[in-house]
Amino acid sequence: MAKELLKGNVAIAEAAIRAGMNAYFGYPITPQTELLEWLAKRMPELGRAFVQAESELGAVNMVYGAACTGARVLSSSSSPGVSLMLEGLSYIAGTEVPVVLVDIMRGGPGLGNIAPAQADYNQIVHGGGHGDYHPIVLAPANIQEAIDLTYGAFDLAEKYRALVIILADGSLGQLMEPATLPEMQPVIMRQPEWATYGAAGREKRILSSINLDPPKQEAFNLHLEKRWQEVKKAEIRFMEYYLEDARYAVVSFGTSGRISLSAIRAARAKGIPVGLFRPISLAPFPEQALYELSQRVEGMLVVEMNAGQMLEDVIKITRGKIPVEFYGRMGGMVPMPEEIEAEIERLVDLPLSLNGHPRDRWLDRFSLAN
Amino acid sequence: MAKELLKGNVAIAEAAIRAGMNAYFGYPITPQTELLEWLAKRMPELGRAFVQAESELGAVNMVYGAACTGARVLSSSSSPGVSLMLEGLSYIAGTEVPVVLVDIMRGGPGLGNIAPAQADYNQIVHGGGHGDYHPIVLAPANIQEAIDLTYGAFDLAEKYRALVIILADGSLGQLMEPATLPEMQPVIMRQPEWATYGAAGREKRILSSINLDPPKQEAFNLHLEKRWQEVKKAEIRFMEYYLEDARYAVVSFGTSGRISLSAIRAARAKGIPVGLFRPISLAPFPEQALYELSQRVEGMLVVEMNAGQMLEDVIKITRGKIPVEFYGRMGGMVPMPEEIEAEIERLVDLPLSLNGHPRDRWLDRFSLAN
Amino acid sequence: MQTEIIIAGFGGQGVLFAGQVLAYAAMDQGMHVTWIPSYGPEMRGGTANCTVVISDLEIGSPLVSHPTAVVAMNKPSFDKYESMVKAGGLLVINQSMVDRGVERSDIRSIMVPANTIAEKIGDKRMTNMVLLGALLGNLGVLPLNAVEKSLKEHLPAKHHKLLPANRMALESGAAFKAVTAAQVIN
Amino acid sequence: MQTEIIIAGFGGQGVLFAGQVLAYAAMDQGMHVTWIPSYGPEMRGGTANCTVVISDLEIGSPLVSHPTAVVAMNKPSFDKYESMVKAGGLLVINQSMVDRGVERSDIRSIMVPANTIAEKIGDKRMTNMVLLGALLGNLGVLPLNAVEKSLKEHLPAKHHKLLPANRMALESGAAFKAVTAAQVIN
Amino acid sequence: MVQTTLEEQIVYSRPESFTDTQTHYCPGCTHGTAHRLVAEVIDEMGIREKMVGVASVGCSVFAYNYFNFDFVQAPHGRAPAMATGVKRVLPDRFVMTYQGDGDLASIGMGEIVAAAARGENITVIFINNANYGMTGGQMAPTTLPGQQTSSSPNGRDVEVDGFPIRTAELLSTLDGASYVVRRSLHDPKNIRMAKKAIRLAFETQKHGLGFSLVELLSVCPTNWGMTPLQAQEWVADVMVPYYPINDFKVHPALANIKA
Amino acid sequence: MVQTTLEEQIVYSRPESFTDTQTHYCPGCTHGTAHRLVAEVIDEMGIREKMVGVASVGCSVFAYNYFNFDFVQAPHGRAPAMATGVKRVLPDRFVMTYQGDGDLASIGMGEIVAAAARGENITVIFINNANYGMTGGQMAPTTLPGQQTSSSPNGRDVEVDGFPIRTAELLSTLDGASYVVRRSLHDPKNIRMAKKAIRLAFETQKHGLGFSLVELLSVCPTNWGMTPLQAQEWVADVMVPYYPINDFKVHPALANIKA
Amino acid sequence: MPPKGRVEIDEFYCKGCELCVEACPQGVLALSADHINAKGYRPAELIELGCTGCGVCAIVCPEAAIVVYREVKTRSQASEQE
Amino acid sequence: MPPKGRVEIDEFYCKGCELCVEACPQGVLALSADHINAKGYRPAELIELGCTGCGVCAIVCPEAAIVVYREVKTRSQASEQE
Ligand SMILES: Cc1ncc(C[n+]2csc(CCOP(=O)(O)OP(=O)(O)O)c2C)c(N)n1
Ligand SMILES: Cc1ncc(C[n+]2csc(CCOP(=O)(O)OP(=O)(O)O)c2C)c(N)n1
Ligand code: SF4
Ligand code: SF4
Ligand code: SF4
Ligand code: SF4
Ligand code: SF4
Ligand code: SF4
Ligand SMILES: [Mg+2]
Ligand SMILES: [Mg+2]
Repeated sequence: MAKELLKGNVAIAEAAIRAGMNAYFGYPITPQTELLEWLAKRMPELGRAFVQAESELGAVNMVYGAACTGARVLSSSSSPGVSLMLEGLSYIAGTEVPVVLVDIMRGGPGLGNIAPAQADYNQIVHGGGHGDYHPIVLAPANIQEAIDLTYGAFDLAEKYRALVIILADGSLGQLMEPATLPEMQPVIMRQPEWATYGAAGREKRILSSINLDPPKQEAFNLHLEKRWQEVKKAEIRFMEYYLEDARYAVVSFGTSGRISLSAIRAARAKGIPVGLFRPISLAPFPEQALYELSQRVEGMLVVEMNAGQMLEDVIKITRGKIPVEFYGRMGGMVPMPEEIEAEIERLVDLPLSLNGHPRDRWLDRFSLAN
Repeated sequence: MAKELLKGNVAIAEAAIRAGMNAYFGYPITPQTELLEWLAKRMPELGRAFVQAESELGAVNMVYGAACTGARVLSSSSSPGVSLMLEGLSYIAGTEVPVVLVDIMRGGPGLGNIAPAQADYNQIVHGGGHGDYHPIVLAPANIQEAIDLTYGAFDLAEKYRALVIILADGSLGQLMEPATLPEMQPVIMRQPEWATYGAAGREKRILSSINLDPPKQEAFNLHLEKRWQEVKKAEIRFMEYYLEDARYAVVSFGTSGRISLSAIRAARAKGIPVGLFRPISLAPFPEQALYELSQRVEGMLVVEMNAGQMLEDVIKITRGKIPVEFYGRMGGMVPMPEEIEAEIERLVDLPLSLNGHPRDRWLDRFSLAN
Repeated sequence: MQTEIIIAGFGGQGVLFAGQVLAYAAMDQGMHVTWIPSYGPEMRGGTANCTVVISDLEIGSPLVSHPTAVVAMNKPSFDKYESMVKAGGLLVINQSMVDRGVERSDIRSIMVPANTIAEKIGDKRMTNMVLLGALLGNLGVLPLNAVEKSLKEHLPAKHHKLLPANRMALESGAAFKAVTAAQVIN
Repeated sequence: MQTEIIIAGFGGQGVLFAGQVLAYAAMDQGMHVTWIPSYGPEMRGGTANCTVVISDLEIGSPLVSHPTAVVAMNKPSFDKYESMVKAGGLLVINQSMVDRGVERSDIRSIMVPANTIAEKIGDKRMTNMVLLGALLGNLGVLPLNAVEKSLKEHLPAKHHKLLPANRMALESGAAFKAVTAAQVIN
Repeated sequence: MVQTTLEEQIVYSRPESFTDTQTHYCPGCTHGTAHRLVAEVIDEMGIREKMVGVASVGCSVFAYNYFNFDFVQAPHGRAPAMATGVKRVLPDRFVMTYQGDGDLASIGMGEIVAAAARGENITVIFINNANYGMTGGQMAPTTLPGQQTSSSPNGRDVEVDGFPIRTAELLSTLDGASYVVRRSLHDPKNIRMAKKAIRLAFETQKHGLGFSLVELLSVCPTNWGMTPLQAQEWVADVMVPYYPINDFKVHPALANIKA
Repeated sequence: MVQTTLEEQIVYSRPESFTDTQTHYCPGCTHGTAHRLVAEVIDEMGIREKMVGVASVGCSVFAYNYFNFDFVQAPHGRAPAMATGVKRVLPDRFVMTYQGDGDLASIGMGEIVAAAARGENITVIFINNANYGMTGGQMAPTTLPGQQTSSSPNGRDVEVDGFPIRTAELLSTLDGASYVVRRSLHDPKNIRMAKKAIRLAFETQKHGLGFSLVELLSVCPTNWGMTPLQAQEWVADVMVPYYPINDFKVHPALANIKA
Repeated sequence: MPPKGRVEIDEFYCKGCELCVEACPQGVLALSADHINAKGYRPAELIELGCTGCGVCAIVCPEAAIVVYREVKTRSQASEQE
Repeated sequence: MPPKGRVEIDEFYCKGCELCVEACPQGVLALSADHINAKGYRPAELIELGCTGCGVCAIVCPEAAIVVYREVKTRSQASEQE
């Protein structure tokens, strides 16, 4: 198919449409609003359901309800709005209904601002709602990837009866790039064997997340954990750039990942053997691949648009065996390639150490500079 | 002062009263409700403010508002209710107002059940609301500790202008033990130099979490990170039991920590040199102490009432240098000392390995058993 | 030394209160003690139980799989807990509510027609105290008068008129002596 | 080879559209391209800018500190971006909106009285296209007719009547030739 | 030839829309009565196989065990949003939420108002029992002035705790609401009226007229500390005066529909 | 001896309760007018130093920059809850929330109803501009039938999007609400009436009578795609008929209080 | 002559709430004096003649525990239609 | 004779929205024909005599940009009070 110049928010929305999404429920919030606005126009055109909910609480529970029928459903929001969805997301996970959520992160905490950020990594990947559950989290770094991940997210959600979160930041939402949209899938009403759509000619069904009896709840938790093991086996995704001969590696996801790529090219141009490891599936995280990489390189630089959240995972995975450094921008600031390039040069030039915490070193440097 | 036989929920509520709490705002949810009910009676008696909010969203924003005036304020809830508070907590952190929150965890995800659990460790310690922020998280394991931590939490919150969360589980809420209540502090209206209580005779003040300009937000984020470094230096708390001569260590917090103590005594009685490391401050986490301990022992067993959340932190901190095993109960199940004792014996008897993930091994064992 | 006691029965039988009385008494004797109820679903009905652990050390687990002693105030509790009592432990049964004897021979047990006794004392609500008396009289963890003292100290004044009945109940219970199953059979 | 272009000006000057036209043309030429706007506070007003990166490789950062070329459509943009242009880069200035000359001597620059030209063409809205013409005429990253073709293909049909004016604007702009500051001073 | 015989007929039996499950409700709790009326109406309308129920959080959380049709279970207060999700993708199904007063009028006020304003074509069965039954009898938005609850131990003080919300009246201000009435479950006459209202509510949905809600005054003997009979009297004597039995909004098109 | 002279007096100047800050509002936006009226009333009542304002999320999020008194800023929709927190610990201060229609009537409906029901002794200034101004003009609960917005591109379709909420009417059903009125800002006469209402709202608070709210019809020229003058006309012609200017609830005790 | 009826109360569902007892216009219901069901409740029973099959008990029963029977006159066309 | 007045419009605040221009009963206000303020707006100005100091412009101004003056008769007691 021909390439089109597409804006992130619109591309994601349209990819969901092409995936046969039956219904969308959302609430306006910058920098995600264009996604909702696109669907406000397109969904009724196509005879599909679009509801601007009364709030993010409303939206998450509408997708919850619609997902219970077996429909393909999407919601989207940005950081503060996602915080309001967490009870609902925990219920969704606890009921095992497939839902796709797009989170276009902005600067925080609190009302913060509407500039791009990656400061909800922990919220989405580790913390978030209450109880033990695991969403699949996919972090695109460009428009084509955003399209492809969104398009595939529905299948993934249905395959594992899981919550799939597309985690991007405000700049990806605003970015335009040429990309190819997938084919339009027919919109059908699925009736999976667990769904509640009226018990005509079959036993009635119940979808709920309650198990007052702890042993039953524990059995359910066990089931979720085992299923997560399967997901871990099958759904790891990441990209490697210039790593074959690299002695240093930058680890970075999403927008900061692609910016790092520019820095790496510049550093390579100066003869520094550095490459990029860009996780796409943040959950399940490409632990094994990163660990293996850590065995091959002399040092790693983690770059994020937050105060070092994925950093902790990288430290854990690399087991303190190789030096890790960190560079972050916060509160809606986006790092420039030059800044990252300078950090790569520091990595190469300065004696590396396994002691202390990379965040503390970064904070010292960063405070001086600011 | 004389000891009294006190129930966890009541003890915490009364400790907050003694600490001079000006106002409480909350919403009923089992297994935390008795805390609210106690204050429904006591606060009006003492001429202090008590409001049963319309929801947890209402409650968190009421404490937010009251905290802005400089008042000592408390809210409390349990897992699903806390999920609803996360936007508000992020705002509170983003505004730097001191708030104390009690979270009496129950089984999840979703509606789950009302039995004790520790499955919100990640939510409270790492994830939770959007944006980079750090609550101080304290996990009591007995009633006296719950009282003392709650009593001190207000000072801590004010010292760092931070959110302090008392993280306990349903069984601690229901447990009765003899304990001593602290003295009643006079209830005063503090007027700290940042608070908004009417601009009589001074410049007006604004309390907000918004910084539309990313560089300003970044400077604020930096400030939060630097302050967190201070907290990390000054506010680490943990307990050690039988660790002087231990060759094995159990790492466990709160209720599972005290249950582990019974198992350890039983194992010691069989001659196994095992001790207990019980973190009290989960954030800041006693990283250094645990790391040093890991240098001294041959293996560690992490015990939690969840699927292994603190486990990941222990793995990170011990840098994969010593074998770590895991034992967990989920969904409202509480481990019995015998189960933990058996796990300790496994640790001693079986060949330990640094490969694979302790959670995977546990899941294999656990699935077989269930 | 640690003693673990589970008291179990129907909701209205004063199960939780009996446990608390024990806990108060232990506290007043300067011992470590924990009391923890089973807290059921968010709705009413069904059975209740509580676990009391008394020790001279800081108490680890407030819950136990194999308690030193169990007071079973009704049939379901008897059925559920008989097998759990620690070998050599004590099982106190409300004979008024059960229709079978003790099966295990490695524990001590007492059958107390507690309802009947309580009714004789003139207050059906004393059933739990009769059984508590039987427990204390055969366990040796706390003297009977420690419990009486605690009742006096912690019972709200308006209930003090019940103290004589309580004392009578405790004492009538304490008069029962534990036997082992072998003895019962014989 | 990678070329980075920032186009900046007031909200109503067609800054974002000019960038998109560029991006479409690059796409149609089979090149990698990114377009990203500055997206301001949740309320109106102020200045706007966008960054277009054109490359023959997968593009890393869509944002740059030192662009190859800048189109400054007003005074604040001129002031802000002059220092940022990469040494040897190109600065296209809307002369109609500024009151000073270029200071740097290590870049090439063009002063285009774009408002005046656009008005001459008969459509004030063509200012952005005049400047785009000047940019393309001096950058060599894309041929002028590529842009014209893209305009035809991606402009909604109802706007096709503007195509001749667009072409004229682009060509008038392209007629301006870049100089270095030294030349300007002389 | 016509012959007249006396024949025994079943005049009432358990509705088909019920399962053979004992409820967990306390003796005399009229949650059960409300369930029964709903089940009867669904039987009569023959829509059991087209039903999707949405249970809420409260004593009725397990409603899904008692009704013999598909059910989902919503987070506290959010049933109307979940119902919206279901209804929007399955417009030809019948969607009902069953919510308590804490659920609907406290934590869920935002969702119910929005659903009513949207004219969401769903039916809401709203149980007003003047307290939070499930969590042990705390004050609800519907708790009456002076009423003692576990979180208003000295009785609801309107100066501090505010005034009870008359939910049906409030929702009837919304143009999207087509059928909003209050009924009571405290005696046979009122129960009969309640059933008619439930029928009309489902008819509202059937005819695509939009949002329908039946508020039902219901007892909570356990937390009120009363016998079931005393509780019924309390409804008649104390609740009904504050919460009048009335039709607050009836879409004109309903005039032609018999219930 | 009496002498008559002509002397120039200031009959109007910028209120003291304002700071010397330019607003970020679009030209002609009557958020500014509402601010000014509030500031004037606060000046006249002499309560500037006792004020604590609660800003909400919407175009007025920066209200705190323009008023010269203490201010806090609430999460989207939660201003009434924050105000409750402030008021309960400082009952002798004046607490005001300033909220848009998206903030108050959509995401914040639960909080405003609860605060009104509690009779929370606060004053709410509620700006109904029939859309979400700040995020670029999406449909609000107050958007009129047929009105085009960026999320109802073909005009609000009541069949799908539901009906606009008349907030003042809805809140006036609550016993805890003591003063609930609607006014408009589209011409001098209405602005004068609006000011009187704002005064009465603060008087309600001053006399401890409970919850007060003034709904103000306000323009959003930018997102409506109109000039400020056209926008004022649209208010008069389209909004006022749907949202009548009226007193919906006035506590009897207010009769004796002059505004 | 009042119609003749009877009720069957399923003790599996009955919780002895007494609502039917109170509501029965004929006063023919009572809680069992001696029997306790599996859940520990004294179920309601028909204790006297005189049930009219009016169904009021069923209307008030929260547990749908009651089946009501009534004798009704039926007119049957004896001759077959040909 | 109508009262005499005048207005001062602070261009720092004015956004040229024209509401005052439209509202002025005397029609003595207009947006500046040539001047543009720092924010890029044409501020309102008093363009003619005839202002009565009625204050209507100030009532409609969303930016509180207008100060209104009016000449009022004052009666002063010339003799001092003793
Ligand atoms: C988010 C959340 N908050 C609180 C609770 C605890 N909770 C469970 S039921 C209930 C109240 C139910 O009261 P109501 O809706 O009146 O129903 P009833 O039991 O009276 O029928 C509450 C507060 C919860 N489960 N989830
Ligand atoms: C939780 C949350 N959801 C969404 C937003 C995005 N948001 C900001 S302002 C706004 C709407 C404001 O509209 P309104 O209250 O009508 O105020 P107006 O701007 O029209 O005055 C929204 C949805 C947010 N900041 N937080
Ligand atoms: S607690 Fe109240 S509402 Fe709940 S089942 Fe019992 S009587 Fe009914
Ligand atoms: S967007 Fe609308 S509401 Fe917001 S400032 Fe502009 S005109 Fe006012
Ligand atoms: S059917 Fe009527 S008469 Fe017969 S038992 Fe029931 S209520 Fe009484
Ligand atoms: S009303 Fe129903 S549940 Fe109650 S006693 Fe009668 S048959 Fe039993
Ligand atoms: S004061 Fe009156 S007359 Fe004077 S300019 Fe203003 S509106 Fe016009
Ligand atoms: S009303 Fe105010 S802002 Fe508008 S033009 Fe007049 S002075 Fe300027
Ligand atoms: Mg209720
Ligand atoms: Mg608005």
